Amino acid sequence: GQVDAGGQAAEQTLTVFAAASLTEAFEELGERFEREHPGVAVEFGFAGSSDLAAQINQGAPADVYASADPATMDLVVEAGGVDGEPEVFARNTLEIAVPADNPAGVTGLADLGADGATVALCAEEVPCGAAARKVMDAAGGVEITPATYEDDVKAALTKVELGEVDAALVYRTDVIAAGDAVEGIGFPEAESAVNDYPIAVLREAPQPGPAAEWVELVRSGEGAQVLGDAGFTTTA
Amino acid sequence: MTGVPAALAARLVVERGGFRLDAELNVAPGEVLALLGPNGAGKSTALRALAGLAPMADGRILLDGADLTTAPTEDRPIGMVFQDYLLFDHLSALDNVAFGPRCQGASRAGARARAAELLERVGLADHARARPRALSGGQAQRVALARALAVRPRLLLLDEPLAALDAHTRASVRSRLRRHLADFDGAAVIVTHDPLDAMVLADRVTVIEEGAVVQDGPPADVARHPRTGYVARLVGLNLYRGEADGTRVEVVGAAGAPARIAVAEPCEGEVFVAFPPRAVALYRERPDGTPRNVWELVIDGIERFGDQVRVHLDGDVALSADITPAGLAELGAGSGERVWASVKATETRCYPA
Amino acid sequence: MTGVPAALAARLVVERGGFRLDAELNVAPGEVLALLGPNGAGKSTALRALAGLAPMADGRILLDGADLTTAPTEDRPIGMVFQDYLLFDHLSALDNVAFGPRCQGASRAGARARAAELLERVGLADHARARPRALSGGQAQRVALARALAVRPRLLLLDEPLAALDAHTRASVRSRLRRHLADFDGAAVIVTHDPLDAMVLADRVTVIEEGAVVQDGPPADVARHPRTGYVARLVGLNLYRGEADGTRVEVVGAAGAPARIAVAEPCEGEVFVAFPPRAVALYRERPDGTPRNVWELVIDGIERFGDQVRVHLDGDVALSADITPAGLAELGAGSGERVWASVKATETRCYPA
Amino acid sequence: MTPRAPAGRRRGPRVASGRFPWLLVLPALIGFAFLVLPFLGLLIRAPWPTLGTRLLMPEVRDALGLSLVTATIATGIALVLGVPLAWLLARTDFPGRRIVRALVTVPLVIPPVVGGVALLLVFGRNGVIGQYVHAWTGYSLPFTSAAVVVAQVFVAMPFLVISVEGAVRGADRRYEEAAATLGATRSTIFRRVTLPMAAPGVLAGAVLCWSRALGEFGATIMFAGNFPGRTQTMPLAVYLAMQQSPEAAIVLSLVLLFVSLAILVGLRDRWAGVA
Amino acid sequence: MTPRAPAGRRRGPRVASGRFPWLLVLPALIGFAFLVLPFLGLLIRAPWPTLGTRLLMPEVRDALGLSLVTATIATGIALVLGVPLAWLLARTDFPGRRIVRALVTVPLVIPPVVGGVALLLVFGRNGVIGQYVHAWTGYSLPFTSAAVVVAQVFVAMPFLVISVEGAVRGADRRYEEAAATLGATRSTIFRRVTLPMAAPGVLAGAVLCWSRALGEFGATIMFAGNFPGRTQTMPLAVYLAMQQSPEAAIVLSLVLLFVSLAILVGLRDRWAGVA
Ligand SMILES: Nc1ncnc2c1ncn2[C@@H]1O[C@H](COP(=O)(O)OP(=O)(O)OP(=O)(O)O)[C@@H](O)[C@H]1O
Ligand SMILES: Nc1ncnc2c1ncn2[C@@H]1O[C@H](COP(=O)(O)OP(=O)(O)OP(=O)(O)O)[C@@H](O)[C@H]1O
Ligand code: MOO
Ligand SMILES: [Mg+2]
Ligand SMILES: [Mg+2]
Repeated sequence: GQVDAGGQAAEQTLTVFAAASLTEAFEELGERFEREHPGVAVEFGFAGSSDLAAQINQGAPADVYASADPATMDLVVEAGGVDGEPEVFARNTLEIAVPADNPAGVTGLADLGADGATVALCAEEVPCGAAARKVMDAAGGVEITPATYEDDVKAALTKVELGEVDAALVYRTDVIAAGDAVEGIGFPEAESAVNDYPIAVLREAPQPGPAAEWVELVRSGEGAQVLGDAGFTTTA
Repeated sequence: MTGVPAALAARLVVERGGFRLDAELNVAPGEVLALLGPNGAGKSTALRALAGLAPMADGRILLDGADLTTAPTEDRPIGMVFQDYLLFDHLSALDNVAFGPRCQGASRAGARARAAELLERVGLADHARARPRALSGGQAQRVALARALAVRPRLLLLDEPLAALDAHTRASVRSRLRRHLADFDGAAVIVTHDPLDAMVLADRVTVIEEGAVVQDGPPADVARHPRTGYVARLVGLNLYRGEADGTRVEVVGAAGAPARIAVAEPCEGEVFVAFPPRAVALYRERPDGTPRNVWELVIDGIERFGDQVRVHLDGDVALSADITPAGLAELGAGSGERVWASVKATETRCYPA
Repeated sequence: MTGVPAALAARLVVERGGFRLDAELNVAPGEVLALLGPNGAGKSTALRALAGLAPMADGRILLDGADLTTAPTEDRPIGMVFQDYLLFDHLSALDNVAFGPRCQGASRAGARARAAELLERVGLADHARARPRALSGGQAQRVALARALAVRPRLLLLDEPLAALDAHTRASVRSRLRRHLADFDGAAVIVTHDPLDAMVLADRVTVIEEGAVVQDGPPADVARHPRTGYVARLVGLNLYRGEADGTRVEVVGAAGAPARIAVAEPCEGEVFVAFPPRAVALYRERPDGTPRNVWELVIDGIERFGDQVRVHLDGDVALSADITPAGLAELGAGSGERVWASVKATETRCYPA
Repeated sequence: MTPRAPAGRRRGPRVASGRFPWLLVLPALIGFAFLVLPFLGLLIRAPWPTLGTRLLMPEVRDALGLSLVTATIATGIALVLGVPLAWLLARTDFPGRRIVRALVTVPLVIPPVVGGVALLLVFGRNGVIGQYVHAWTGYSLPFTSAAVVVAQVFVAMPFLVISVEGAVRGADRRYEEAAATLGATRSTIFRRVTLPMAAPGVLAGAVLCWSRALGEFGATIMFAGNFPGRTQTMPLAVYLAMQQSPEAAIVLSLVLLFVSLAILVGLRDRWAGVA
Repeated sequence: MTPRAPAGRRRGPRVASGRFPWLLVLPALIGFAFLVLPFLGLLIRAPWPTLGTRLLMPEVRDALGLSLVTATIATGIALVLGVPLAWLLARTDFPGRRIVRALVTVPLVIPPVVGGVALLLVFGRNGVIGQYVHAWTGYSLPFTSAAVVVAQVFVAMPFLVISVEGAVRGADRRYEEAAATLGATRSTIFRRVTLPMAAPGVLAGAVLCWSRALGEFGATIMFAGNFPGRTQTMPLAVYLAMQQSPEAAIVLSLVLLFVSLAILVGLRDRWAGVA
C-alpha cells in the first residue's frame, strides 16, 4: 500500500487525473496536500486531457479531473461524470516560441506570416490550435501557413528547441517549462484567446471528501502561487 | 490369398498429380513382404498410404482385423523408416530412438534404456550422443531403423532400409533385421531395390510397376518365373513372352520380327520363356553341336560384373550373356561386332503367361 | 603414383569431433577414382573437403596444377552429387539443373536448353517441370546427377550416385554415366558401396577405413588381392593374413589359435591368403581325397544369395561357402551344427602382405 | 475453426486429423479472442451512421492514401536494406555481431516520439547530417512526405530484420553448400536459395513491417509533422479526431483497419514457391 | 564488420569466404547505419552530467523495474497464447484462416491510443466483459499493473504470432510426418518437433514481442493510466519528462535502451538445439 511521509500506511488515496501540462505544478501541490492531510496519499494520472476524459467515461476510478480545455471537460460533463459544475482554476495564453538565437528575427505575430519563416502551429482540433486560430482572426487576417499542424504542443515546442522551425505558437507555460532553450515573445493579440483550465470532482469519486479539499487547495492563493510560477494566470 | 488370416489386408488407391497407385497388399502374421518395382512405381507412396500420410482416394486398410483406413497416423501401430531418414536434428541419436517410446508413454529412463539397447543392436552404441548431422549416411540410416523398431510396431514399413549401408554393415544389419523380423509376429513391408534383400528378408514379394501390382508370390517363384522385363532383369534372367507349340516358342524379337526359341519341356499357349545369362555361350563362328538355339547377334555393350563379364547382345533375340574374362579374350570381339550365341534348350524354363 | 600427370593430387586432412581423416587421393586426367570404405570411414568427408565444404586441418588440393586448397567452393570447377540429393525444393527439376549454368553466366534459355538435354539423358524429360518433392527417391537422385553434370566440371564428385536407383535404371544410368565419364577429361571421384559400380565405372579404387587409405589400385587388382577384411567381403573372398613357409601358411584363426592353410604356389614371409566362397565344399563327414585344406567348423548362419546359398562358418578358420540349394538339402545341416569344409590348394591365392 | 488437414501444396493432406489437439487449440483460441475482442468492442461502439460521411471527407481520403503509399514504400525500402542486414546477422560471424543485432532493436524499444526527436537530431535542418545537406542543397527533410517514409522505415524495419533473421537462421544450410558447389556466389546463393527457402519468414516480416508502418504515429508527428495531404497519415488524423471525441477516432481507426485487413486478406499465403 | 565464415555448430565452417558479397553487405551496412545513426544523435545530444542523478531517482528505478517486469510477463503470456495461435495459422486449414491471420495484425495497425480505448471498451468497468466482472467480483482491471501487462500483450503479441507463423511455415513438414508415425499426437509433434525446428523464429518473435512491449506507450497510458510505481512504465515516464524538455526525455530513453541492449546482448544466439 501507499506509504506516507511519516512512514504510516496511508488510509486514503486521492486520485487526481490532470492534463500533462499541469505535471510540475500539481506535483508540487500534491506534496503540500499530503503534508496538510496526513493519512491521505495523492496519486496523479497525468496524460492528455482527451485521453483522461475517455478514461473517466470508461469508469476510471478517479476523484478529480483537471483538464486543459473546457471542451474535453464537456465530454465528461455530458456523460454525467461530474459532480456539480466544473470550475476554471487557471488560464493559459499563447506566446511565440523561438529558438534562443531567434534566427528569423521574429518580433510579433505579423512576422510569422512572412515568407521564409518556418512555423509550427497546433492543429485546430487541439486547444492551442483553436487558440491560434482565434489570435490570427483577432490580428485582422494575419494568415500563417505553417510547415506543420502539430497535434501536441510539446511536439511544436521540441521543433523550436531543435531549431527545425523558426517559431511556433505555444502556451506560455510551455515556454517557461522549456527553460533557456526557448525564448518566448508575447504579443497583444494573445489576449483574445485565453485558454481556461477547468477542474471538477467526479461523480463516482471514491474519495469525495479529499477531492473537494484538493479542488479547494488548487483554487486557493497557495495554489495560485504555484500555478503562477509555472506560467499560468489564475482566477484567485 | 486364401486360408491364411492376413495380418495386413489392404487395397491402396492413391492419386497425386498424373500418378495413380492402385495396389492390393496382403501380408500374413509374421510374414515379411518385399515391395519391388522400378523408380517411381509407387512403392514409397504405398508405404505412405499405409502409414496414413498419403490420402487414399479409395480402398481400405485392415491390420489384425482392425480397420485403419481413416485412423490418424499417430494411432496406427506402425514403425516406419523413411527413404531419406528424417532424423530429428535437434535430438541426439539416442533421443531420436527414444522419441517413439516416450510418445507411447514410457518413462524418460525407460525410453532411453530401450533406445540404448536398439542402438547397440544396430552397432551404433558409440554414437548414441551424436547429432544426426554428425553421422555418416549409413550411420543415420541405422539410427532411423532403430527408431522405427523402438515403438514395437504391429506393422513395420521400411523404405530401402539398407540402401546406404556398406557391404559388411549391410550383411550384418540384414541378418540382424532378419532375426528381428523372425521374432516379429506383426506384418512387415520392406521396399528394396536389392533382389538379395528381397530373397533373404522376405517371405513374399509383390512387384509394382506404374502403380499396379504386376507380380506377387514367394521370392523363389518370382525369381524363377519373372513375368515382366523388370523382374527378369532384377533376378538376372533373359525373359521373353510368346506363343508355345510343344517345344517351340514363337516370341516377338527385339526388332519386332518373330523369332523362335526351343525349350526342353513342351508347353502350349501364351507362355514366358526365361534363361540365365550364364547359360549363354558365345562363339566367333556358328557353332556345331547340340544347342538348338543359335542366333547371330550384335554386341551392344560389355560390362565387368564381379569376376565375370556381362555381354549385352541385340538382334532377333535381345539377351545378356555372362562369360569369363578369359572367354571374352578368346572370343576377341568388341562392341558392335557380330557373334553367335547359343543356349541349350535344357537351360530354358517355360511357364504360362 | 609416378609418371602420370595427376589431374587431381590431394592430401586431405580433416578433423571433426573425434574423427580424423588423413587421406591422399590422386586421379589422372580422364580417370575415375572409386572411393570405397565402410560406413563412417570418411568418404563423404573427403568429398566435402575436395569441394571446399569441410575445413582442412592440413594438406593440399591440386587440380590441373592449380592450387585449390583455399579456393572458395564457388570458384572450384567442381560438380557434386550429395548423398541426400539436396535438390532445391522451390525450383522445378529443370531449374534445379539449370541453376549451375545460370551461375556460370549462361542465358536463361541456354541454361534451360542444357538442363533439358541433361534431364533427357538421365531419362527424366517427362518430369522436367516437377518439384523435387513430387519426385520419387530414384528420380530425385537422377536430377541431382544431372545438376552436377550441368556445370561441366573439371572435378566430378559423386556421393553414392546410384544408391537409390532400381536395378534397371541403375544399369542404364550406370552405363550412361560411364559413357559420360569416358568423354570426360577431368577427374572424377565416386563414392559407392556397390563393388559392381566400382568395377564398371572406376579406373582406380581407393579404399578408406577409419579415415586412412588402406588400399589403392586398379579395381581388378584390389578385387583379386584384398588387403583388409572389409575389401575381401566387398569382393566376396575369404581372406586371411599369416606367415608363409613354402606352400604352408600359418594364419591366426578366429579363436586366436593358429591354423594352417595349404596353398598351391610357394611363398615366404608375411602374406595374405584368399579364396572365393564357391571354392569351398561342405560335407557331413570328413571327406577323403585331394583337398589338403580340411577343417571341422560350425555353421553360424545361412543366407539365400541369388540362386545360391551362402553358409557362414566359424571355427579354427572363419569362412563363407557358397553352395547350391540342392547341396544344402543334401548336407542336411542347419545353424549351430558341425560340418566339414574343404578347399583345394589350387583355389587359393597367396600374395605378400 | 476446427483445424483440418491443410490442402498443402507441398505435401498431400493428412488422411485424418487424429485426436483433437486441445492443448494447442485452446490457448490459440484464447489468444485470438484476446486480440480481436477489443476490435469487436470498437465495432460495437462505432457511430455507424457517421461512417459514410467520414469516408467521403477528402481529408480522410488523403490521409488514407498517404498512409498506404508511404507504408508500402517504407516496406519496400525496409526489404531492400533489411533483408541483407538479416542475412549478415544470420549467416556471417563478425566481431560484435550480437551487439549489432541488439542495436537493431533500438527503434523498437525507444518511445516513438523520442525516435522522432532522434531523427530530427540527425536528419533535421540542424541535425548531424541534415545541416550539411541543408547548407549545400537547401533541402530539408522534415515536414515532407519523404520524412514520413523515413520515420516509418526507422520504426518498422527492425521488425522485418529480426523476423527475417530468424527465418534465415532456421533454413537448412546444406542447400546453400549445394548451391556453392554449383558455382553460386554468396549473393547468388542468398538470392536464389536462402531467400526462397526463408520466403514464409520474409513474408511474415514484410507484413509486420507494413502493418507497423501503417500504424506509426509518434515518430511521424515528431519528425514529419502533421500537414494534411503531405504528412498527415491516418494515425495522425485519428489522434486529432481523438482530441474531439473517441467516437470520431474509432471511426477513422476502423476505416484504416478495414482497408489494411482487405489488403492482408488479399495477400497470398506465399508469394514465392509457386511457379 | 567483414563477414567471416561462421563457426556454426551445425555444419563446419566454410574453408574460404569467396568473393566479397558487396551486393549484400552494402545495403546491410546502409540499413544498419540508418537504424543506429539516430541513436548516435541521441547520445550526442544527451545531457550526460544529469544522467547519473536521473538514474538514482526512485521514480526512474520504479518505472524501469515495472517496464522490465511487465514486458517479460507480457512476453511469457504472448508465448503461451501466441505460439499455439501461430501453429493454428501455419499448420491447419479452417474456413476463414486468412481472415483470422489478417485479424491478428489489427493491434499493429490500430493507433495504440485507440487500442487502449478498445481495451477499455471491453475490459473497463463499463466494458462489454468488464462490467460483469466488476458486478460479480468487484474487480476492475484498468489502472492496475495487470492492465499494463494486458495492454502490452495486446500490442506486442501480434509480432510474435506473425513471425512464429512464418518460421513454422518454413519448417520441413516431413519431420512432423515422421513423428506422427512414431505415435506422436499433434500437440506432441508441435512441442517436440516443430517448435525446436522453428526455434530461431520463435526466439526472433519473442525478442520482437519483448522489445515492443518495453516500448509500448499509447495503449498503456490509455488503458492502465499513468500512476508512478503501479502503471508508469519507462515510456510513460519519458512522456512526462518530455513535458519538461526533450533532453530529460532523451536521458530516460537512453536508460531504457541501455538496459534493453544489455539484456538482448546477453541472450544466446539460440536457446534450443544445444544439449
Ligand atoms: N507430391 C506429389 N505430387 C505429384 N506426384 C508425385 C508426388 N509424390 C510422388 N509423385 C509421383 O508419384 C510416383 C510414385 O512415387 P514414389 O515416391 O511412390 O515412387 P517409388 O516407387 O518410391 O520410387 P523410388 O524407388 O525412386 O523411390 C512418381 O512418379 C512421382 O513422380
Ligand atoms: N559434423 C560432424 N561432427 C562430428 N563428427 C562428424 C561430423 N560429420 C561426420 N562426422 C563423423 O565423421 C565420420 C565420417 O563421416 P562420413 O560422413 O565422411 O562417412 P562416410 O564414409 O561418408 O560414411 P557413409 O558411407 O555411411 O556415408 C563419421 O564417424 C561421422 O560420425
Ligand atoms: O496535455 Mo494537454 O491536454 O494538451 O495540456
Ligand atoms: Mg521411394
Ligand atoms: Mg557418406
